[in-house]
Amino acid sequence: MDLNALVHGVPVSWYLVLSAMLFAIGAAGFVLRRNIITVFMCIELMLNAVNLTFIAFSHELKSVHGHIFTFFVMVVAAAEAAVGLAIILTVFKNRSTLNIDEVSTLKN
Amino acid sequence: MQNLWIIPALPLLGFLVNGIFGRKMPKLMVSLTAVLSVVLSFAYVLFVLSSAKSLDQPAVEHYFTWIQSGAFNVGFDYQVDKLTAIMLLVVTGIGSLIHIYSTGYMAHEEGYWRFFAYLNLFMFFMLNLVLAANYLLVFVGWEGVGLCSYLLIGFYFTKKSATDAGNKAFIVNRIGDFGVALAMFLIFITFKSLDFHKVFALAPGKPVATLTAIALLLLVGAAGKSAQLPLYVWLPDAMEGPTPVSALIHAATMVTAGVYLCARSSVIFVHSPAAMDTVAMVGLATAVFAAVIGLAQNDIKKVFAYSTVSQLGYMFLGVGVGAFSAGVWHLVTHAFFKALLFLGAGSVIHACHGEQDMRQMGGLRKYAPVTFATLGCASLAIAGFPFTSGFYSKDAILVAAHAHAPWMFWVAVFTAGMTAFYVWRAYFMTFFGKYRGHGHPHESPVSMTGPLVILAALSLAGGFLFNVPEILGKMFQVEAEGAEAATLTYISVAFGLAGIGLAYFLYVVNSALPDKIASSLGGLYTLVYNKFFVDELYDVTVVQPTVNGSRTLLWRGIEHYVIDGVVRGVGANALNIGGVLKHLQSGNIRSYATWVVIGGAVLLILMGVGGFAFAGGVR
Amino acid sequence: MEIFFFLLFAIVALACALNVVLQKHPISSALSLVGVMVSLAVLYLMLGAEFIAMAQVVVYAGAVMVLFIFVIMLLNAGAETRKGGSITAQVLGIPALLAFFAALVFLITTYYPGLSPVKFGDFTGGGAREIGMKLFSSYLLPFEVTSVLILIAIVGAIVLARKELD
Amino acid sequence: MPDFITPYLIATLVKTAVLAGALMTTLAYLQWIERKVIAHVQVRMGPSRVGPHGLMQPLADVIKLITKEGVIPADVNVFFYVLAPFLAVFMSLISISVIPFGPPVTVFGYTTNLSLADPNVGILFVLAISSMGVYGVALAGWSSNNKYSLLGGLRSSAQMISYELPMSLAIAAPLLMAGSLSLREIVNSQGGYSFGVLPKWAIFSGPFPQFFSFIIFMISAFAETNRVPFDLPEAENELVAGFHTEYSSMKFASFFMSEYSNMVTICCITTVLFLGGWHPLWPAALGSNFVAPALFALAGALCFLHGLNPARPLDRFTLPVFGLVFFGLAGVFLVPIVVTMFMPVFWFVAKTGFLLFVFIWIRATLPRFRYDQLMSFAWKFLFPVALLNLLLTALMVSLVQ
Repeated sequence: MDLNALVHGVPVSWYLVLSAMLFAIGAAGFVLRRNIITVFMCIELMLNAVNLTFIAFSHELKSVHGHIFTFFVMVVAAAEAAVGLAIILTVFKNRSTLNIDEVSTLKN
Repeated sequence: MQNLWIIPALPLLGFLVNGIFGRKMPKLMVSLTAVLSVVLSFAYVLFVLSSAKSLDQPAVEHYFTWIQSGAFNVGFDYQVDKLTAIMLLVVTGIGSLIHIYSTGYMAHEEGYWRFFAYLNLFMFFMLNLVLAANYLLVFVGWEGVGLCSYLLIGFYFTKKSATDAGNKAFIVNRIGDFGVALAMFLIFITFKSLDFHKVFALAPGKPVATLTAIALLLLVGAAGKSAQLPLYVWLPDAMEGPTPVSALIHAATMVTAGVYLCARSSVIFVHSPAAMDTVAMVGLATAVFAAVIGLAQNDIKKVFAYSTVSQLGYMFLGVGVGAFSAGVWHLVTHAFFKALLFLGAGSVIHACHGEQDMRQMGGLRKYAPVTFATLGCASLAIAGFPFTSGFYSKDAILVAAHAHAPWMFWVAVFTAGMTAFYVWRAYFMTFFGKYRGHGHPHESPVSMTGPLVILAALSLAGGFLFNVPEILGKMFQVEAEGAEAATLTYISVAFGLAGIGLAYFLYVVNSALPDKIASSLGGLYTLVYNKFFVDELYDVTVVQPTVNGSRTLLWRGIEHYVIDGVVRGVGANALNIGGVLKHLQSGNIRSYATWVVIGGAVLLILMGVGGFAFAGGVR
Repeated sequence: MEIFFFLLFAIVALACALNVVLQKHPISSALSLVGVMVSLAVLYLMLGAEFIAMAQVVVYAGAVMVLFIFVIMLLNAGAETRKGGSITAQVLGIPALLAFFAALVFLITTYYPGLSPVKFGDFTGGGAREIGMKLFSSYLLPFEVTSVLILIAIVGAIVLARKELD
Repeated sequence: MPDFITPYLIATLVKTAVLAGALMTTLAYLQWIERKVIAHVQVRMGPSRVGPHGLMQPLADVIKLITKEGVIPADVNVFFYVLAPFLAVFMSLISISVIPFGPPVTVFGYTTNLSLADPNVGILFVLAISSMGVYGVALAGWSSNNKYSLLGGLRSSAQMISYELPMSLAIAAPLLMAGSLSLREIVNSQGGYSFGVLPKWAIFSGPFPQFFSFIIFMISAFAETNRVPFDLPEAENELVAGFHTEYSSMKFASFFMSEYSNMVTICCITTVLFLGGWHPLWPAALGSNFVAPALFALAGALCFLHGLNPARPLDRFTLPVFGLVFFGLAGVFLVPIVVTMFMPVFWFVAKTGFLLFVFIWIRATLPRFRYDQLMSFAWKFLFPVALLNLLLTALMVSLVQ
């Protein structure tokens, strides 16, 4: 890596790698965490990582389409959070646990 | 911008209000909403047409891009030109009258709000159809009016015959719609667009074979919607619906959509002589065929239904011989007098407490004078009596047919005679002689007779008030209308008068004779009386094989042995494999997540190994 | 200048993201996630996405995460329990993640090394006006569909939450 | 001089210092003003012991709060307990940075805006920050491990989220008329006068005067800042003191600081959005530049008048001093250079000050809402009305264009 080049700005690939890292961390949380709310937050984290990729490529292509896509992702994420949290409330009420491993049957 | 969208939006609003709140609203509000939405729409049409500068060139209004997928770009566009203007006037004008009429006719029916909601929805789709500026939007209207027609035919859904008739109409129309869909595909492949102006601009340069294929496919659609041979069978059965529906949808507006489509696509048709000939032949054959069946029907609405089929055949004849404007002219005048005939028939049925068999009527001229007079005007018009509306338009078609091929003229003019005969037969059976039914017939309320009077005036004077060929002017490229031949006019009038005279002789002067003739004709009469057994024929050749074939081959054969066998085999194996794999389906979300991550990793690795084929596509 | 701010906020984002996963208590995770989102908003600003950056803060940090915190407070969710478990996740999880991440980074560095560097002010097409123009012309239908989606989500959430009451 | 010290950097530092000093002083004295105003509304004297007319009261309060023991209760979540007041103060102070106080001025040949920053999405920035303000309160309530605090925190979060919606909608309407999200552009779009006298402020003119929007915004602003009549999170008789029950000393004070800072910010935003920012009420040609000297002179004259008939012995000395100060200020505002540079700022501050007075006035006047009333008021009345107003505005704007 030519360090002098860094004076002219940050390479887009750095943003992409950052996004990949965030995504991987989010996925790790999804796989390893047991609290259903934390798992849900890790999903949001992954969505955010993907948004960063959209924005980075939007900058690279000098087009606004990536922003639009991010906008839609945000809106859908907001809707998803509302429904998801309502589901979590219901699950908690029915089973009085937030441990995702205990919520492993589809019966009753 | 003339805000054309307001025209269909008003009935849509009426539909929404009546459809959502109608159940709870008082009848007055329902009828007010329905009637007002259509009348306002009519008023707005008048406003648009009066404020339009010139209608020679279609003024396209783009509202938004509806579908965009690669090269496929369809906008939500409306346009208005002279053809559309005429259709708009007919649809909203007649529609308004029939809405008013319906408030009286349907006053005591269950599901009053439902009826008006459907009727408004129909108006919306019909207006969408005539306003559309591309084929796909036309198709939306096309399907929509089919849907409303189905809903309204089956309006009395507790009656098996009504729901059957609705199904029949729907299924038969599907065949036609299939044709239209194929035609659209072909149009898009050929022209890379579905917009009218683009298609018509490019049409002259395309190979004749392609244009013929498009035109014939469109004809299939038009034949389905406009009840032409061989797809006419649904229309007579459609009379199961309420009479205003028969008048509006199955006489005045929807069934003419096929004619409209042909006239709209005239550019494609004129470049394909073969297709034009097919259209003319189909039209002529339908006209004759339906007229013959009409001779022997006893149900008053059936008589008019077959006459509708026959008159539609006329319009196709006009279109087929190149006289598009004559065809459209007949469309307009037919809308006047056939709507009137049906509304009059409705009034008669209303008068006779729901009786539809003409053998149970008679002598009604004393009981229902207004109906008697107005229906007389309509009958004169359909018989082509001089200077009534039907006279002008029919004459224009006949002259054009003569210029195209003299034999067509003779067949058509003979059919005109038959038309005059059976319509007047119905007229005489209904209004002359002694009353043969039960109860006391009575005249209908003003809300029903009012539209009758207006339509009667239009039937009489509509011909020279709306000189459609003059209005349309140079709209169509080829106008094959021959020189005005007075002789031809005399012949057609003579045939018409002869038909009326024969009917008078047989059903008023000597009313015992028809039965004798019928019995002497024997088998032939039976054949005609049973509508040439076409329905039975279709039943044996198409419906039964389909149903039985499905039952035996598809159900017992393929479904039972092949598919079920495969499924059972898969099931049995799945059980074994599942025994191994069930450990994967732990119900544990984290396990699933792990598998997703593994899958993602494998996918990425494969992409890396595969050289990431789309890497070059970034720039 | 750019490199300094990028590294600063990238490190903050990564630290917060790690914190999301590592913290025992959900409320700590939630607040760390807010940190990630705000740092990402700053990175968006550097990429010229003014509107999205603000929307990120308003929608994610200001609405979605408040909802999370609300639910956590409402359920009084404590640190997570360790009961039951997925052998698959424990055995295969970490290797799969590492493979996934390694493949991703390999692909990025192999195929996107030469992209132009990001300099603040290079791209100014991310304002509200540009996004609004696009949103209400080319993306009108998706936009309207999204509004329907939100409506459905609202109704769904209310139905689910009401069930919780009785 | 190193090359990174640019005029821009110096100007920004100076502006930051001035703004921070002014804001902090304002916050401190806002408390004093509020107490005084409420006292006078209730026909009392208000603070009068520390310094003349209690003018040193804020200083005394600060010293008291700083020197008090900062108790950290036993079962709290220490990290969040400490973090919460910081968050609250931070979020309330930061949005002042995008407020434009006046048109660009030129000092020593360097032209700079009278605002710290002027992002293109300024108003969105303000909304974003204000939406983050919930965290301080919610966290304070939760981390205190006290059910009253928790209830207060939940209440305030719910209230702030609910009232953010009508507030955003009310903001959107003037934005439609201005056609920009930049606060400076919004103020610029309200410059000028129709018929020569009526200012083109959003509240008065445009295709659809934003009067309703203004009212809705003000009501939401009361709720957003947790002020009376929407001060449920700190309803003493129900919740002890709400989310800050467990707080003491400077941490306790920071919540108050954030409340007053929020008030100042939101009044500035109101001024920018609806009251034409720094544009005077009537044109300078008709003498609006003399409003400031006249007001100060009037204040000075009043001080002298009261100094002649002192209510208390000390007033005989203090009031004439204040009178002289006011006369001096009046004189300063007659100097041409001051007029060109600071007259807009005067107008901005005057409008903001008036709005702040309205806040205090309302606090002295109205009783508190019940919680269900508060919620149904936001969702069933304010929100639909704001939506309707937005629709009407959009209609009128599109018709005019």
